[in-house]
Amino acid sequence: MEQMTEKSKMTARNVSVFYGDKRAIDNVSIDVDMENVTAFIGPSGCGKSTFLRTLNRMNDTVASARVEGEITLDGEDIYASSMDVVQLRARVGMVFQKPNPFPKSIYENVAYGPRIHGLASNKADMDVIVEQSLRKAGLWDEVKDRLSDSGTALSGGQQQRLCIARAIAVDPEVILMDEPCSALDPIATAKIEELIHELRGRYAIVIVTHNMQQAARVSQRTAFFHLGNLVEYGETSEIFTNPRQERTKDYITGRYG
Amino acid sequence: MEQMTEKSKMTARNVSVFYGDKRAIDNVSIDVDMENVTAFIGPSGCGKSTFLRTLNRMNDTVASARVEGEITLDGEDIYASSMDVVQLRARVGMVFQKPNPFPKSIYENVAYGPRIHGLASNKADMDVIVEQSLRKAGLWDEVKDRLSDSGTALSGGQQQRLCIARAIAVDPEVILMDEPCSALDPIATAKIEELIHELRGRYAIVIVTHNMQQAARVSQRTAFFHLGNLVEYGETSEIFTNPRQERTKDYITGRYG
Amino acid sequence: GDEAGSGASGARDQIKVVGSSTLYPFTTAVAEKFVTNNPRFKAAVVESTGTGAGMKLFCAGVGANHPDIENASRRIKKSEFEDCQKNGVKDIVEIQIGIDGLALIEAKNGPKMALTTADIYKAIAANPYGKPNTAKTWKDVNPALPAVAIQVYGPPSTSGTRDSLAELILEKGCDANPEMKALKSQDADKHKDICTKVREDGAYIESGENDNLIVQKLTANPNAIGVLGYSFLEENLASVTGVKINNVAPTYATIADFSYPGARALYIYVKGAHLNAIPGLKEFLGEYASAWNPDGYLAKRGLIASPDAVRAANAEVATKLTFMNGSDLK
Amino acid sequence: MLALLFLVLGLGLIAWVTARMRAARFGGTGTARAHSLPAYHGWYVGLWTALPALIFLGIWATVSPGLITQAVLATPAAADLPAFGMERSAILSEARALANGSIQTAFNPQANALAPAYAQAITKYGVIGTILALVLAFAGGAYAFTRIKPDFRARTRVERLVMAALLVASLVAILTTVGIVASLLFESVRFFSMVSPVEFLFGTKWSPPASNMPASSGAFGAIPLFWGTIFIGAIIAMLVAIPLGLMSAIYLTQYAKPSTRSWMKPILEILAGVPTVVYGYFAALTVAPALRDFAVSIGISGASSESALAAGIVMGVMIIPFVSSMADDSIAAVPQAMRDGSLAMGATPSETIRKVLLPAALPGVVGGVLLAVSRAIGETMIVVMAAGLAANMTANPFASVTTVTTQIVQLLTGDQEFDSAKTLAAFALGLVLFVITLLLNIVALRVVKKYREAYE
Amino acid sequence: MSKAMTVEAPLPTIRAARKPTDWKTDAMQRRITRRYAAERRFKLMGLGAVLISVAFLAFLLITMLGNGARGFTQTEIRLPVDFPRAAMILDPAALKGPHAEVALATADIEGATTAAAVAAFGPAGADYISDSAWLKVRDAIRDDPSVLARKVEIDVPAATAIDLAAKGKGEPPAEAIYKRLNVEGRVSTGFNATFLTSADSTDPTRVGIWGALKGSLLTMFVTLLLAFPVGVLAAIYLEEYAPRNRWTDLIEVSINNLAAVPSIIFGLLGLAVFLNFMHLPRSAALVGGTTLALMTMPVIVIAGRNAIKSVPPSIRDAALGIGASPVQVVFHHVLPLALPGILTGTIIGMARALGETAPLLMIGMRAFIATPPGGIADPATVLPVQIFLWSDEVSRGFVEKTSAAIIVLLVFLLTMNGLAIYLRNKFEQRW
Ligand SMILES: Nc1ncnc2c1ncn2[C@@H]1O[C@H](COP(=O)(O)OP(=O)(O)OP(=O)(O)O)[C@@H](O)[C@H]1O
Ligand SMILES: Nc1ncnc2c1ncn2[C@@H]1O[C@H](COP(=O)(O)OP(=O)(O)OP(=O)(O)O)[C@@H](O)[C@H]1O
Ligand SMILES: [Mg+2]
Ligand SMILES: [Mg+2]
Repeated sequence: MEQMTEKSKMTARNVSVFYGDKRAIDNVSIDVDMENVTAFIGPSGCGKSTFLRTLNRMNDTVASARVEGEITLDGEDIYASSMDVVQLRARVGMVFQKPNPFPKSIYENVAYGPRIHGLASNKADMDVIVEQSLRKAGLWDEVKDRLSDSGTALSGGQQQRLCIARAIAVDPEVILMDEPCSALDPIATAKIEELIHELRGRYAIVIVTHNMQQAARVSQRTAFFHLGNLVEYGETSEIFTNPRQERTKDYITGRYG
Repeated sequence: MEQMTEKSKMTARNVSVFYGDKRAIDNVSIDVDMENVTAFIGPSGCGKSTFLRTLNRMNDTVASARVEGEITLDGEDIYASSMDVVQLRARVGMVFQKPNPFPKSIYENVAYGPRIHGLASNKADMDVIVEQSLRKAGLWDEVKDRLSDSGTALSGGQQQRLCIARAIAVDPEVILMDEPCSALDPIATAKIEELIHELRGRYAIVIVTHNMQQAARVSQRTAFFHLGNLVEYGETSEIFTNPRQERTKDYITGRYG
Repeated sequence: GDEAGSGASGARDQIKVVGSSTLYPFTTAVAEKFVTNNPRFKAAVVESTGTGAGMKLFCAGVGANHPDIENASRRIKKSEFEDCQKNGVKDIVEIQIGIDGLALIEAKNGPKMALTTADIYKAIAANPYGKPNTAKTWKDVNPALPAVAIQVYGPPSTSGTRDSLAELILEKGCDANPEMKALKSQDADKHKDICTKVREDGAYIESGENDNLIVQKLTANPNAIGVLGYSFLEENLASVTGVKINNVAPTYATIADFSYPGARALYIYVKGAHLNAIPGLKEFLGEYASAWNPDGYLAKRGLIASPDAVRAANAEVATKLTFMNGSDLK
Repeated sequence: MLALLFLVLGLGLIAWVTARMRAARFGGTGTARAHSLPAYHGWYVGLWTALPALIFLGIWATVSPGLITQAVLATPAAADLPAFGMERSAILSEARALANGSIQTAFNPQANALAPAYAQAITKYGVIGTILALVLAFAGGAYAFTRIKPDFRARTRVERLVMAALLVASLVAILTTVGIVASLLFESVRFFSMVSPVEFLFGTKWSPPASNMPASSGAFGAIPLFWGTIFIGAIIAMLVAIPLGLMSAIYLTQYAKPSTRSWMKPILEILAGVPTVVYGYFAALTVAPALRDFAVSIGISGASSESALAAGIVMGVMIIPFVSSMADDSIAAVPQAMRDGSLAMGATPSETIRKVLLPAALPGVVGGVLLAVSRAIGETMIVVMAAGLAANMTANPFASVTTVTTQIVQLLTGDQEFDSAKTLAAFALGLVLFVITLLLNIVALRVVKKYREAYE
Repeated sequence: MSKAMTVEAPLPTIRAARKPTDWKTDAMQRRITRRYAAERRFKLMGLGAVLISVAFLAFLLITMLGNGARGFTQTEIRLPVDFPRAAMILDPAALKGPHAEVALATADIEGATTAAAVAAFGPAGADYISDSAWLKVRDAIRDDPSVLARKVEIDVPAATAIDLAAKGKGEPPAEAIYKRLNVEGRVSTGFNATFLTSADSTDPTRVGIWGALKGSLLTMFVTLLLAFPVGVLAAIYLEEYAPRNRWTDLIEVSINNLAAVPSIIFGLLGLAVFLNFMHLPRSAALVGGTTLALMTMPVIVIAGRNAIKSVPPSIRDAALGIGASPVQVVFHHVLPLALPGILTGTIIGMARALGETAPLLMIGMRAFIATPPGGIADPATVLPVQIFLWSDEVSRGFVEKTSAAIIVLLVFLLTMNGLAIYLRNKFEQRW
C-alpha cells in the first residue's frame, strides 16, 4: 500500500462500503494509474466487484449501499456533491462480467454513449467515432460489413469486445472491467486479454478476475482482497512469486483451484 | 475401459443418451464398485451430469431424454420395465450441485426418505436413523441441539452435508454426487471431501467435478468425458500422471485454469 | 320437473314472475304486499327480463322450472301464443292490470312546448310522409313552434315503450295525412315503415328505459324532450313537466281516459296449469286485483288504473281464472 | 340417504384402517420390504370399498325417486290424481314431503292420501338401495383386500387414480371452451340464416327493427357497434390507460423508493379490484354529467350525457393497473445488465428508460396493451350503465356511441320476441366478441412469449 | 509473468482524428443542465401518473362514501298510536297461539297506522311516514300484545322525502315538514340496522342488503367449491405431469383464452348450457356460482401454475433423488410451498367473481327477491346485481342505498384484495 505515486489517475483513501449494516469493504486505500493494468483478485464475495463499482459510483444504483472514505479522479473527489455522476461515468467507463450489448444495432450500441453526451455534431463525426472505437476494440474487421445487425447477434467474445468499444466510444479516462472474461470461452478470453494489453497506457485499466492465471497474464499490479479487506497490493510479479501476507500465499498456492 | 471386474456394483454397457435428436452421451461403458470412489471429469457440457443422472434414472424427469444401452445395479437392468424407479432411487442416492435441503426442519429433512419408504416403524426407530445419518454425514455435533430448525437456515457446507445425510438415511447402496462442492467455500469443501473419504467402502460413490485437484484428492478412479465420449477411464493416479489419450493430457495440463 | 314419472323436481313453493321491466315495480310491490299479508306463503321472485325474453321463458313449458306469470308491457303476440301452445302451455289467463302512460316531458325551465302528434311524427320520423327528414328545429316542423333544435331522448328499439311510441303517437301523426291512411290498406309494410321508423341522425337519442338518467339529462339540457313512462314524470314533478300533445297535458286523468295519446295497456299472463300447483298463485292474483284501483298502492308507484269497466272485467278474470283463446291476437 | 352416505364412508374408513394394519404387518427391510407403504394399501382398499358404492349411490339418487313415484302411482290411491303433469307432480312431491316429514300440512288434500304409499315406497327402495350399496362396498373391499401382498403395487394404483383426477380437472377447461363455442355458434347460425353475415359484418347501419315493424325494415350492420367498441375501449380508454399505466409503472419500478413502491403498488391495484358495476355507477352518475357540463360550457352543442368519453375514461382508469403491471413485468424482464450498461455509459435514468429499457420492453408492453384492449372491449357494466344506445359512427368523444356488449345486454333483456333475429343477434355479437378477444389474446401472448424468450 | 502477448498497435491516423473530450466547456455544461432538466421532467411525469391514478381512486371512494354513508342511517318519526281507538279486529289472545301470523295479517294494521299518522300530523300525515311504517307497528304488537290496550309511541321510518330532508338533500316542502317535526322532537336519525339485516324491497326505507349479501356468499361458496379444486388440480397436472403434446397445448390455450374471455360471454354460456340445456334452476346461486366458477377457474390455474413454477426444481430433484414418487413430490413438497401463491391467486379470482355482474344478468339473477335465499338452489341475487337493480330504481330514496351497497361491496373486495396482498408479501419467497 505504499506505492502511491503522484501520477495516480484515481486514488481511494480509507474507503469502506456498507450494504445496509453489513460492511462489504473495510478501509481500503488504493491507487490506479495509467501505465499499469491493475487486477483485483480474491475469493468470491470478498468485495472486488463492490469496490470496483464504487470507482464510478455504480453503487449509487443499489439503494442500500453507502460509501465512506475518499475517492478521487484526477484529484477531484468523485463523491463530492459538485461531482456530476453522469460525467463521472462517462470518464470512468465500465465493462461487465456478462457481455450486455443493448438490443440495438452494432452501430447504435457504439453510438449510444457519444449520442447522449453530444460528442458528435453530425453523422460523419459519429461514423468516425464508431469506427475508431470498434477498431480499438479489435472488432472493426469482423463487423464492418454488418454494422446494422443487432449487437445481440454476435458471439459472446464479440459481444464483450462490442461492450468495450461502447465504453471506449465516450472517450473515457479509466476503464473498469468486472470479470470480463468469465462468461467467455478460452479463445474469446485470449482476444480480450490481448486487447487489454493494447489498451494499456491509453486508459487506466482496472480488471477484476477470480482467475489468477489471468491476473498474472494481463496485469502489472495486483490487489488481493479478502473478506472486504485489501490484504496485499503490489507488483503482480511480486505478489505471485513472493507474497508478503500468509493469506495471499494460501490463496495463490491455492489448495482450492 | 478394460478394468471391468466382477465385483462391480453398477455397470453401464454401450450407453448413449439423447436429448431429442441430440446425442449427449455416446456409447459409454463404465463400471462402478464399492471399494473405489469414481470421479467423472471433463469440460463443461461434455455430458458428465447427463451420464450420472442416467445411473438412477433422474433423466426420466426430462421429457426429451432417451437412454440406449444397458445399465445394471447388482446385475439387474435398471431400465427394465420390472424395475421400480422409486426403489431404484432409494438404492442409488443422489447429492446435487447446489445444496437443496427441503424447507422443513433438519430432522424432517433426514426423516423424509425413511418415512416415505417405511423404514422406521416408530418414532424411536426414526430418531435412531436420523442420528446415525447425521453422524455419518459429520453433521450431528453441529446440529444436534437444533434439529427442529429449518434446513435452509444452515450454512452452505452444512446444507450440503445435510443433503448427504438425507441421502444416507434411506440406506442406499450407491451415492451419486454432481459437483457437490462447487457452490461451497474452501473450508466447507474440505469437510465434504473428508466425508467422502470416510464413506468410501460403505457405499459405491460416484462424484462429478470440474475441479481436477478435487478429483485427484478424493477419487481412486477417474473417468474423463469429452463431447459425450468417455475418453479415458482408469486409476486416478495414472490418469493424472500418465494419461494415455492426447485429449486427456490437454485437459489435465489445462491451458484453461 | 318434467313428467310425473321423474317426480324429483316436483314442485316449487315460490311464485316465479318474469318479463317486462315496466311492470317490474308494480309486480314487485304486489309481491311484497302479498307476503306481508299472507305470511304463510313465500315471497315471489320477480325477474326483469324484458317482455320478449320473459315470454320465451313463459312459453317454454309447464313445470317447476318454468315461470308462472309473465309481465308484459304489450299483448302477447300470435307467434308467441302459438309457441306456448306448442310447448304445452295451453291454458293462459290474460289479465290487464292497468295502463302505462307514455309521457313526453321537458325540463321545468324548458320552452313549454305544445305539440301535436303530427308535429312529433314530422320531427322524429325517419321519412315523414315518405321523404327524408331534414328538420333541424321544431320551427322547421311547424312554424308555430320555437326554433329550438330537435332533441328527443326516447326508448331504444328493443323496448316495448318504443313500440308504444310508434303505435300510439307516430302512427297517429302519420295517419293525419290521408295519403298515408290510404297506403295502410294497400301496402301495410310500407305504411309501417314510413309511419313508425325513427330517424337515426342524432335528433332522436335512444336511451335506456326506466332510466332516471333521462330526467337528469333533461334538467341539464332544457331544450330536449324526453319520452318515458308516466311514473317518472310523477316521481320527478319537481324538475320536469309534461309536454302537451294535441292540447292535452299528461296527467293521471288524461292518460286513464286515453285522451293523452300515449297510453298503453299492461298485462300479466298466468299459466293455467300452475294455478293449482303453486301455493299462493291464485291468492297472488287476488292481491293484484285489489291493488290496481285508482287509490291502490300501485297508483302511488305510477300505475294508471284502467277504466272501471275494464277493471271489473279483469277482476272477474282474475277470480274466475278464465283462459284466453288467442283468436284475436296479432 | 345421508345416513347411507356416511355408512359407506365409514366402511371406507374401516377398510382403510384394516388394510393399513394388515400391510404394516408385512414388515421387512431393505430389498425385502413391501413395495408400498401401509397407508397406500389402506387407500387402495378404502377407495375400492367406498368409490363403487358412492358411484352407485349417486346413480341411485337420480333413479330411485322415479322408481318410488312409479310404485306410488301403481297404488290405488293414485288413481284419482289429475292427469296433467304439473299439478300431478306438485301433489306427488307434496306427498313425498309429507312422507319424509319435511312438511306438516299440504296445500293439496290429495297429497295426504298418497303420503302413506309414499312412505312405504321410500322405505322399500331405501332398503334396496342400502343393500345394494353395502354389497358393492363389501365386494369392492373384499376384492381389494385379497390383493394386498407385500409386493403388491398399491401406491402405483392409488397414484394412477390421482393422475386420472388431475387429468379430468384439466379437461374442464376444454369443456368450457367447447361449451362457449357451441352455445354461441348454435344461435349464431340461426341468426345468419336470417341475416347475411356480410351485411352483419360490413353493414354500416345498426337499427334492429322495432317489434311492430316488418323484419326487413331493420338493419343489422354491426360496424357502428364495432366502431363504438373500439372508440371507447381501444381508443379513449387506452389514451387514458397507456400513459398513466406506463408512466406509473416506470415511476414505481425505476424511481420510487422500495418503501413507497410497496404501498403504492397495492393501492393502484385496488383500481382493478373495484367491481365494474361500481365504475359504471360512478361513470353514469358522476363523470358523465360533469363531462357534459364541461362540454356545454366550452360550447360543444350536442354533447350527450352518455358520452363515449365518460365511459372511455372510466374504463381507462379501470385498466390502468392492468397496463402498469404488464409494463412492470416487461420492464423487469429486461435484464438488469442493460440498465447497468446504460448507466455506466453516463446516461441519466430517464435516458436509460427511454432509450434502452422501453425499446427492449416494447414487445412486452405492446402485448400487455393488446391484452388490456381485449379486456376493455369485453367490459360490459361500465358501458351498459354509462354508454349510450345510439349506434353512431362518430369520432366526437362527447357524442354517444354504443358497444357490442351494451347491445348484447339490451337485445337479451328487451321486450322483443325471443326468437327474432334481434335477440339472436346478441349471440352473433357474442361470437364476434369472442373471436376478436381470442385473436387479440393469441397475438398478444405470442408477442409477450417470444419476447420473454429473447432474454431467457 | 507473461509479457509475451504485448502487441504495439497505436493506430496513429485514427487517434489524431479525435481530440479528448473536454467536459468543462460551456456547451457541455449546458447540455448536461438540459439533460438533468429532462430527467426531472420525466420523473415528474411518472409521479404525476401515479398521483392522478391514486387521485381518481380517492375521488371514487370519497364520492361513494359521501353518498353512501347516508344510506346507513334512517330517519324515524315517533308516531303516537292509540290502539284502543284504532278499532282493530285483533284479539290479543290470538297472538299467543300458532295462528298469530294470520291474525296479524288479517287485522288492518296498515289502516290503523295511516289513521294514527293522520291523527297525529294532519290530513297529509300519511305521507310523512314510510309505506312500510305499519310493519313496525305490527312488530311492536307482536313483541308485546299488551300494547293493544294502550296508547303508545312507536318509532316508524319516515317517508323518503322526509328522510332526504333530514339528511339535507330534501326539497323545500319536505324540509319545512321536517323542521316542524324536528321542533316537535318527533324525528330522530339513527343507524339503519334494517339495511344490514333485510332483503330487497320496493320501499327504500325498508330495503336491506342481507339478501343480496347472502346470495353473494352462497354463490361464492359454489364458485370456490368448484373452481378451487379443479383449478389447483389442473394447475398441478399442467405444470408437473402433462406431456408436451397437442392435447396439453390445447388445454393450455383454452385456459389462457378463458382467462381473457369477456365475462358476459360466460353469461351466454350459462344461459345456453346450464339453463336451457341442463334445466338447472334459474336465478339460483347454484347456476351463478357454477358460471362464475368457470370464469374463476382459469385465473386459479394460471396463478397456481405460476406458484408451482416458482418452486425451485432443486426441491423436486431432491425428493425424486431419495425415491419419492412424482405424486409424493407434488403433494409433499411442491404443493405446500406453492400454496400461498395459489391462495393469493384464488382470493384475487374470487374477488373478481364477487364483483362480477354481467354474466349473472344473463342467467336470471337480476330478480326481485324479498327473502334471503335459504340454499344454493333458491332464487338469489348478488350484491353487484343488487347495486345494478337499485341504480335503476325510480324512487329517489334508492340513490343513497345504492351507494351504501357499493360501500359494503367495496369493503368486502378491499378486504379480500388486502388479504391477497398480505399473503403475497408475507409468503413471497425467493430461492
Ligand atoms: N446489492 C447488495 N446488497 C447487499 N449485499 C451485497 C450486495 N451486493 C453484494 N453484496 C455483498 O457484499 C459482499 C461483496 O460482494 P461482491 O459482489 O463485491 O463480491 P465479489 O468479490 O465481486 O464476489 P464474486 O467473485 O462472487 O463476484 C458479499 O458478501 C455480497 O453478498
Ligand atoms: N434437459 C436438456 N435438454 C437438452 N439438452 C440438454 C439438457 N441437459 C443437458 N443438455 C445438453 O447435454 C449436453 C451435456 O450436458 P451436461 O449437463 O450433462 O454437461 P456437464 O458435463 O454436466 O456440464 P457442466 O460441467 O457444465 O455441468 C450439453 O450439451 C447440454 O447442453
Ligand atoms: Mg463480483
Ligand atoms: Mg453438470
